[in-house]
Formats: sequence, C-alpha cells, structure tokens
Amino acid sequence: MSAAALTDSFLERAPLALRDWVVNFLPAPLQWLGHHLITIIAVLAVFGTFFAFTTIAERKLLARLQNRLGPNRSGLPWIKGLTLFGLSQPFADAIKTLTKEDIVPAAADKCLHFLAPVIVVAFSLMTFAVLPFGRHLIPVELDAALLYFFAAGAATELAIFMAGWSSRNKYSLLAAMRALAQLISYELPLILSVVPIVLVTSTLSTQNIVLAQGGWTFGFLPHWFVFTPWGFPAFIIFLVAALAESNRSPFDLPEAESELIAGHLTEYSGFKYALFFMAEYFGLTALSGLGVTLFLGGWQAPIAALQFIPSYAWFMLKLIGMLVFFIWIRGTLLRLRIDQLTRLAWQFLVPLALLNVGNAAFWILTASWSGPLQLIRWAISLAIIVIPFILLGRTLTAGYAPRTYRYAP
Amino acid sequence: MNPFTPSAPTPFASAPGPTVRAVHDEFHGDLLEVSMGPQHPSTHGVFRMVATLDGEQLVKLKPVFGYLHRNHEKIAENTTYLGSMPYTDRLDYLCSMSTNWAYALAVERLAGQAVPERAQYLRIIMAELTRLVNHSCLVGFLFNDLGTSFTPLLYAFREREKIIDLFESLSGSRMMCNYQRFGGCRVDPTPEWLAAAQQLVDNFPRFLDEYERMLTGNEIMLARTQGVGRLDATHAINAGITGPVLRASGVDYDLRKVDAYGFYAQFDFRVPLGAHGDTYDRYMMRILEMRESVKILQQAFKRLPAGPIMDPKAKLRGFRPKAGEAYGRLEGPKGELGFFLISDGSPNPYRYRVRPPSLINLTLLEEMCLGHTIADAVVILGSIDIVLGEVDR
Amino acid sequence: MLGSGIINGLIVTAKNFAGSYHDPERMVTVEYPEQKTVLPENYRNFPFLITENATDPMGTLRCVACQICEKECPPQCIIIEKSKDKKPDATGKLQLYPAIFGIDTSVCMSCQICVEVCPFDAIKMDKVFEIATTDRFQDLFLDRERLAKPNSYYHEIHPVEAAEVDGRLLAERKAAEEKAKVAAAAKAAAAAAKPVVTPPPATP
Amino acid sequence: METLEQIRARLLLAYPAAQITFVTNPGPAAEHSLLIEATHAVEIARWLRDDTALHLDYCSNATGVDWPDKTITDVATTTEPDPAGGPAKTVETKTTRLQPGYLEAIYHLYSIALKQGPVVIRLRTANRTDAVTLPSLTPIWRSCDFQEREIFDLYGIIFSGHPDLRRLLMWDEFKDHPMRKDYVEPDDYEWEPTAHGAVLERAKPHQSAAAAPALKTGGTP
Repeated sequence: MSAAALTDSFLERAPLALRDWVVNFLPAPLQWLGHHLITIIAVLAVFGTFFAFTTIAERKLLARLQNRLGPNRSGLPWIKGLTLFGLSQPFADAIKTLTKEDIVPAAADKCLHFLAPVIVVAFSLMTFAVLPFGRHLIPVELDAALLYFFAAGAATELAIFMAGWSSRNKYSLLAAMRALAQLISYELPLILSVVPIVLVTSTLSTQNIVLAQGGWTFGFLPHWFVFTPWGFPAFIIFLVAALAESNRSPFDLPEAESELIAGHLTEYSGFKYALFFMAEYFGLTALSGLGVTLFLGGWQAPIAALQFIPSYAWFMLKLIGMLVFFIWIRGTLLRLRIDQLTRLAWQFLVPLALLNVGNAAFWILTASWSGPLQLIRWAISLAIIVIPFILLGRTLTAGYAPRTYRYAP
Repeated sequence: MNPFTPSAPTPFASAPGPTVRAVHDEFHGDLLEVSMGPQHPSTHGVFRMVATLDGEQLVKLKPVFGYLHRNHEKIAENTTYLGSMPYTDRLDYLCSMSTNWAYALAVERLAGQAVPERAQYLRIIMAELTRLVNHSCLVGFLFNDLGTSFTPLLYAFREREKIIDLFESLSGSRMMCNYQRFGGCRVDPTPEWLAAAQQLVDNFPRFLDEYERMLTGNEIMLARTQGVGRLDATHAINAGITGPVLRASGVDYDLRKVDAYGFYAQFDFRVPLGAHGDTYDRYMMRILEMRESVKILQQAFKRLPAGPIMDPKAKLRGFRPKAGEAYGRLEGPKGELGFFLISDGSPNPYRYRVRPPSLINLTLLEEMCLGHTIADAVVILGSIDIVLGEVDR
Repeated sequence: MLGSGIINGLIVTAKNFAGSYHDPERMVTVEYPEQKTVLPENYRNFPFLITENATDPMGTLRCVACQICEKECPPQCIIIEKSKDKKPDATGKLQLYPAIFGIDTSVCMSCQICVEVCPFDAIKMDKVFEIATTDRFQDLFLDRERLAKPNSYYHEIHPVEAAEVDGRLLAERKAAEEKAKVAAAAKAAAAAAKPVVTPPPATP
Repeated sequence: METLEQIRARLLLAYPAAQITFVTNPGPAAEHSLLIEATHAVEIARWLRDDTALHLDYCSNATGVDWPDKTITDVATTTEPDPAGGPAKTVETKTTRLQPGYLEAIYHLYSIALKQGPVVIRLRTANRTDAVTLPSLTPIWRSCDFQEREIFDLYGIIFSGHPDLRRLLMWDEFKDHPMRKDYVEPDDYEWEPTAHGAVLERAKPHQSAAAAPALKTGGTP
C-alpha cells in the first residue's frame, strides 16, 4: 500500500466523512458552526466515555495489583445475575454522585466555591483542542499549539486554589497552598522537557511534531523522540512532571488522603466533587496525550507493516499504555513530602531539563555526523545526560540509604 | 551497652526534635491550629491531635484521648476474673492472644497458679503469631500513612488473613480469640492445625522478602522516614516508652529476654536494635522482629511437647484468688503490656489495672513531631503503633 | 542509583498483578454471598440451648435453670427465670427448668464463657451468622423457643465436640443408672425384708 | 538486686526524717512495697532513680487505688466471773470503729540499665475528700505524665507539680471520678430495653415526653 493510499484509506477518513455528511444537512451559513460543534461533541463524547472507563480500569487494575478483585458487581438494572465484570460501575457511580446532596459550607465563599469545579473542568477540556488524535483528526490546527496547551493547562491551578480557598476549611487551605507550590514548581520542568523537541523540530505545532517522528529505520525502529539520547531523559522528566501536574501519586500532595483528608476537595460533595474528579482525569489524559504526541510518535504506527491500522487507534493504544503506567505507579509508590517535592523539582528536574536542552542543541549541531561519528555522537549525548543524572541523584539522596542493624548481645 | 547517662535528664527541658521557631509577628504570619481527629483517615481510630502549624511545620501538638473510653477497668472490677478475659480481647483488638496471655499471666501470679508445659509452648506460638499479625498490619498502615494507595497494606492483610484463619479454626473467633485461661489454654490444637501453622510460618519469610524488596530500598520511603521523628534513648527510657519503639532508639530491653516469662528462656532468638531512633528504624525493628518471631515459631513447633493444656488444679467456676496483689507484664507486640491486680478474696478483682503500651508510648509524641511537617506527624504517629481500644480503654 | 528502589517496587507490584490471576496464595478473596468458606469446627457465634428431643423442644431442654451462666456472662446478656414446678429430665430425674430464658444477642459478645461454665452441657455455641435484621428489639432478643435447637443440630455443626459431649453424658448417665440400680437393689432387699407395696414412680 | 528491706534501710539512712513503711503483700506473688510519706516522695523517687545500685530509671506502671472508709468491728472477748458464783461467763463486746479511707497511688519501678526490678512504692492521701493532694513524680519519670493524669481523672488525686494536670479520658466538664468505689453510675444513658431491664427502670424518670415516641417506634433516641 502506498503512503497516499494509506492517508486516504476509508478507515482513516471515516470520522471526517461522517462529520461532513452530518454537516451537509445544515444550511450553508451554519455549516461552519456545525463543523465545530460536531468536533466538540465528538471530543466530549469520546473522552467522556474514556474517562468513565479509565475510572473503572484504574479501580480494577489497582485491585489486581493489590491482589483484590475490584468492582465486579454492577450489571444492568432489573437484570439479575448479569454483572458484565462490573463494567457498568462508572455509570452507577455517576448516578450516585448526581443524586447526592450538594453541601456548601455555611462559611464558604459560595461564588468561588461554585466556580472552581466549573473552571477546572473547562480548562482541562480546552487542552484537548490541540491534540492530534489521528492523521486527519485534530480539532484545531494551531501554529502555537504547545503554547496554547500549557497556557490552558496552567489555568487549572487557579481553580484548585479557588477550591481550597473558598471552602474555608483548614485542610482545604493547606491543600491549596500545597497545590500552588507544587503546580508552579512543576510547570518549569514540564515545559523545559518539551523545549528540546521544539528545538529539534523548530515548530510549536503538535501535528508537525508528530509528522517529524514519522519513518522507520529498517522498517521497525520508529523515529520517535523517546528513542534518542535527549528524548528519553526529556520523556522521563515529562512523565514525572506530568504526574505532579495532574496530582497523581506519588505527587498527590494536595489531596493527601492520609494527611489532609481530601485536601481541596474536603468540602465538596456530589456533582461538584465528580467534576473535580473528572477534571483530574481529563488533565491526566490530556497530558498523557501530549506525551504520546511529543515523545511516542503520536498517531504513528510503531512498525511500518502495521500502518494499515488507523492512526487514531494507535494514538488511543499509546494513550491507554501511558494511563496504565500511571496507574501502576500509583499502585506502587508512596507520597513525597512538600519540601522534598519542591527540592526534586528545583534541584534535580530543572537542572537536568536545562542540560537536556543543551543536549538537544548538540544533537542538532551534529546532525551531519554519520558513520562511526554517529556512535561518538550518541556517546557524547548520553554522557551529557547520564553523568549529571548520577551526580544530581547522589546529592538528592545524600544521607539516605538502607541500613544494617545490630542485635543485642 | 545502654546509652544511658547516670542522671536522667529533666523532662520538658528540650525537645528531641529540631528547634522550632514559634514567632508570631506580621512577617511570619499567623499560626494555624488544625484539629486532626477524632475523625481523620490516619489517626488509627478516634484519636485527636490538636496541631498548631506554622506553614506546614508543627510548633505544637497536643494529643487528646478518651473518645473510645468505656472504663474497661471499672467493668472488670464488677466482673469475675474469668469474665474479664473476653474484655481483654477488646483492648488491643489486633493482638487478642497476647493481651489474653498478659492477663492470664497476672492472674496466675496473683493466684500462684502453675501452667503446664504444653500450654506454655502454645502460648508462645500464639503470641508470636500475634506479633506477626500486629507487625505486618502496622507496617502496612505505616505505608498507608506514607501515602501508598493501600498496596502494602493489602499485601500485609493478605498474610494476616491467613494467620487469623488459623486463630479462627483454633479458638472459634478471628480476632476476639479468648483463648487463654488461668492455668493453661482453652483448646488443644489438632495435628492438622499445627501442620497448617507450620506451613504458614515456613512461607512467611517469602512474604517478608517481597515486602522488603518492594519498599525498604525505595528512595521516597528512605527520604520520608530517615531522620524523621528522632527519639533518643534517655528520653525514651524516662518516658516509659517500650517495645520496638524503645529498641529502635538502641535500648536493649526486651521482656522476653529480661523477664524470660513463659518458656522464652529456652528459645534462641536475637533482639534487633536500632541506632538512630527515627521512623525508619522503628519500621525496620518490626521487620526484623518478624524474622526473629519466625525463628521462635520454628523452634516451638519442633519442640512442642505432649501433655495436658490445663493445670488440673485450675478452677473455672468460683475462682477466688487469695488477698494480695500482683503485677504481670509481658512483651506485647506494641510494648510492655502489664496487668496490675489487687484481690481482696472475692470473686471480682478489687483493683484491675491495664498498663497500656499504646498510651504510654504516646507520651513523647509532641517532642518527636515538633519541627517536622504535618505529613511527618502522621507518619510518626503511625510508626509508634497505637490501637485506640487500648489507649482509651 | 536513584530510581533502582522504585523500579524494584514496580517489579514487585507487577508480579502481584500477574499472580492475582493464577496464584491462589495471592488472590485470597472469597466472593461472599455466592461462595462461602467452610466454617471451622470450633467456630462460635451466639449461644443456643440444646434439647434432647426435636419434637418436644420445650419439654426436653437440658437446661435446669441453675443460673450459673447468667451470673458468669460478662456483658450480662442472659436472663433466666426459674420455673415454679419441676419436670423430669432425660434421665427421669425431676429438675427445675427455665420458665424464661432469653439472650440479648445484640449485647452478647460471643465469648463462650456460658458454654464453658455450664455443668449440664445445656448451652452451646451456634454457627449461624447471617442474622442481620432491622429490629433490634424483636429480632435480636432470642427467647427460649428460638434458642432451643435439637442435639442432632449440635452434632451437625460441631461433630467432634458433640460426640465427646454425648459420650461423657452417656457415661455419666450409666454411672448414675448403675448407682440407682445398686440403690434400687438395696431398697429391694430392704423391701424384701419388709414387704410394703409402693407405687412405682411416674416415669414417662 | 537488694531486698526491699535493704532498700528501705538505705533510704532511711539517706532521709532520716522520712517515714517509710514496709507493706507486705500476703498473696503468692509476694510483691511487697514501700509506703512513702508524701512530703519526701519526690526526693526519695529521685534517689531511687539516680542511685547507682538501683538505678530505677523506668517507671512502668502508675496507678491509683481507692480504699473507702471501712467500718471495722472489733470483737473483744472478756471473761466475767459470775457474781452468782457460777462458771465464768465470756462476754463479747463489739466496738465498731471507722477506718478512714484514703486514695493510693502505686508506682512500679524497674531498671532498664541494670535489668532489675520491680520496686513498688505507694503514696497515700490523708483522706478521700479534701486532702487528696500527692506530689507528682512526673518530673522524675516522664512516663507518669499520662498515667498521673489518668489517676487524677478517674480517682481524683491531685498531683502537685504535674506540668499539665487535666482530665485524660473523661471530658473536661465531667464532674465525678468514675473509678472510685462509691461512684454512682448515671442512670440516664441507657434507654433501650436490656435483658435485665433494671437499667431501663432507672432510666425511666429521665426520659422526657419528647423522647418517648421515638422509643415506641423502636428508634434509638
């Protein structure tokens, strides 16, 4: 199959064709509106369902990690004995949270208390606009897509602070302070980890970044940025920062269940709580999507021979992989303390990310090296990142080591 | 050698933790008073800490007790000696077997009662199994306080469940065993039970290895626990802190060795000692003690003698010890568990007192926590290992 | 190196994840209402009263209303009222019986002390645990009629223990009978010496 | 370890003014104890802690005991010669005297450094009503902190010199001391029928009219 044929294969174009078919029913002056509305509805529907199944997948995977079964009871209403492996659990949860009483503390700032969950969901959804889900599937093709993504993502911090502040609860306030410190600290390594890609591809458009990762060496080694000596460290830094940005374990300090009850969510109940929950997963999904786009080749197939599978399927598969990894991390790790958290960001991730920018610059400068020089290029590039990693890691863990113990005589 | 000084320091002179700024001016801002508990996810029950925070740092922490108080001692003084036995199950509900033993020990001292050899061995088996239950639970809960999503706790519960099933098949109840009696034990285990227990004990080190592989070397775990909640030996001794918490501070004091109650003198085991007295040492004490308990259990299964499990002279009904008093104590999983009894010759004890290790180990909680953050306070509390049934009685 | 501990942890959890699908040592969950564990022989829940005869439960209660269990019960959940008259028990001896025997199971803490102190083996521990109800007063205060269960039921739930108890009771009864026989023989001898017609004792 | 008599003798040498009584324990445990007069208690406790031979650095257990007033009937038998000249008659004269009650604090001391013990010391108050102050041993052994608070809470012994003498287990507004032998339980707490019903009878006068319907419908007020 030729590349052109692939680009225009039926499966690849099917979503677009469907949209155009629907839009054609509308009068011509309204077609642009229909076009955008359908895109928005599609993103909402797909990622809304995706969110629902992420929650059940997270619960089941965590349960299995912990040698439990996880939710496996909810079936369909009025049908006894049909449990569907508990897959309808998210819908049961949704009904439960929607029918719950909405409690607002008497002393709370009612306006901000109401606005916070709305804003957090709105901004976390806005980030989906610039993610290329497939070869032709990108809601908005922006030239400065990356800038837009980080700007929209950063606005959720404000909402979390609003939630913590307006609740008038000491735990919420502590959580809000933590959230601010954490999210601002980790914006920096998150963005710095992306800079090398911008340097190498010299574009801010996500679609172009994915296109730059196309192609294979020998047909099975994809040219994804994660497989470069500057891309892999950038990917790791991105992962850590993404975990912190989406308040996931081991960086779930704002919600620190064992310390701050539920953190900024302490005074939320019912639907508003569900909105925060949703926003958290949307944020996580969006950041995972960005990670897939920037480092894991976006919608590109890993092997040339597998190109017949439509590109959006590859994107979703990679996205699921990222989420499973995040869940695995959550099931294993414990939480950092706030001072260690900021220390990790400022003393470890930021210097490494800065060095990595230099590393990428070196990679660009030596783009013409080939043959045996290629090996030297790899070695130097690896050394630029591995040696500081070991040294910085040592200073970070200085004084902490497993101990041996004596016994009473 | 104990790192004691000839003259113990005056308490309240200085806190073992780092020095704390308690300034309250316009530059430093207000202090925040947070009431953690009685309903809080990691106070291990209805315990309350009134914490004063400077930012995230603790400048004051006052424990408040009594939310689970039911005046166990008064109830026991209005009940027969035997009737208090099931109530002791409810003191430290994780380790009913050793609490039973402590009470039986005190009553046997009070009445001068002998215990047959097989019963002594059975008691040691039960006490060490209880230690495994308690320590594995504690370590799991400690990690929960440290912020894992229940994974280590559920691994610990998985193993605990197997031990508790053994308790159930022996004594009829999973947690409220009510197994010991004055002068022996209630039920004689069958050979099948002993084989099952032996197999469980054989498998237990595998679980410990896996557990340690998962978390002991974890960088976050090390950073969160090492150097946190330091407790030095002199302060610990003076504050009556006992059990693994005391030994983590490097004090060699294990009642199984010191008093050698029961038949512990005949067993070969070691007492691990910490050097830093921080949360990590307290965690490792539990892990190492579990390994030693496995050793004790292996020896006990090998040497378990045949014979009666009750002293033939023991009386179930109409038990009236002679007037007098006795203090019986043993090394419970949480520390020194003592029962002080005064008899006036009547069927009910005149005075019945529990020396609760959980409560007394909390004496230095504030000093251990000061200067650390609120996140550490939760972890330090978790590493002390309390059970509110025993703290509040 | 930084990160090795974290990777070790990830390996362990991955192992447990895989183990939860094939290793019964790791996946220990029992899905309760559908699956049930076998209760061990010694399992105890709440006490019940033993009757010798299932067809006449109230007439053949082993309990003789001695009230020892009422006194020994630590949470004081047993209430007994003695009968005014006497009824013959299984051996034909005239005994008191409990006119009222109640156990407040919402107070009972399943400690088994009543069973241990009972000199007549009349009260034993049940294994029924699915007793959740909505009415604490009507449904959890068990009276004599609801407490009484036949000896065969006891054999069903605690086979080893019941066999031992029955053996002991039988031996005791035999000894008592023999004693009675000896006494009767002595009496008969005495009667032979001085013949007086006495009506036989009413034994059902 | 030295016997308690030896310890007492050495204590009397060190503190000649102090009154130290040897209290025997008649039971099989034979844990005898020293009754120490309250005025010297703190110095003696410090001596016990710092003495090199004893080194009782660890106070394991501190507890209170209530000994209420006891009426003791002394029976004196005297033989009176019969004035009529018959055999001598024995006459029993019963005199009742009131042994005043007191509160007692008992401390079980051990040495962790030398691994020995226990030494049991007792402090007694003058009576159970107004003179209930004892010196606190918390400055000597910090482990008495919570335990003395508990004794104060449950027995009402006031420990002078305790840094933070508040109720430990009962709430601050609580009035009585529940572990005392003459403590009368409040009878307004249990409203539900129990097996014995006696508690319910006592609770009846406390039940307000408002709470009665709730009881009828089976709800727990």
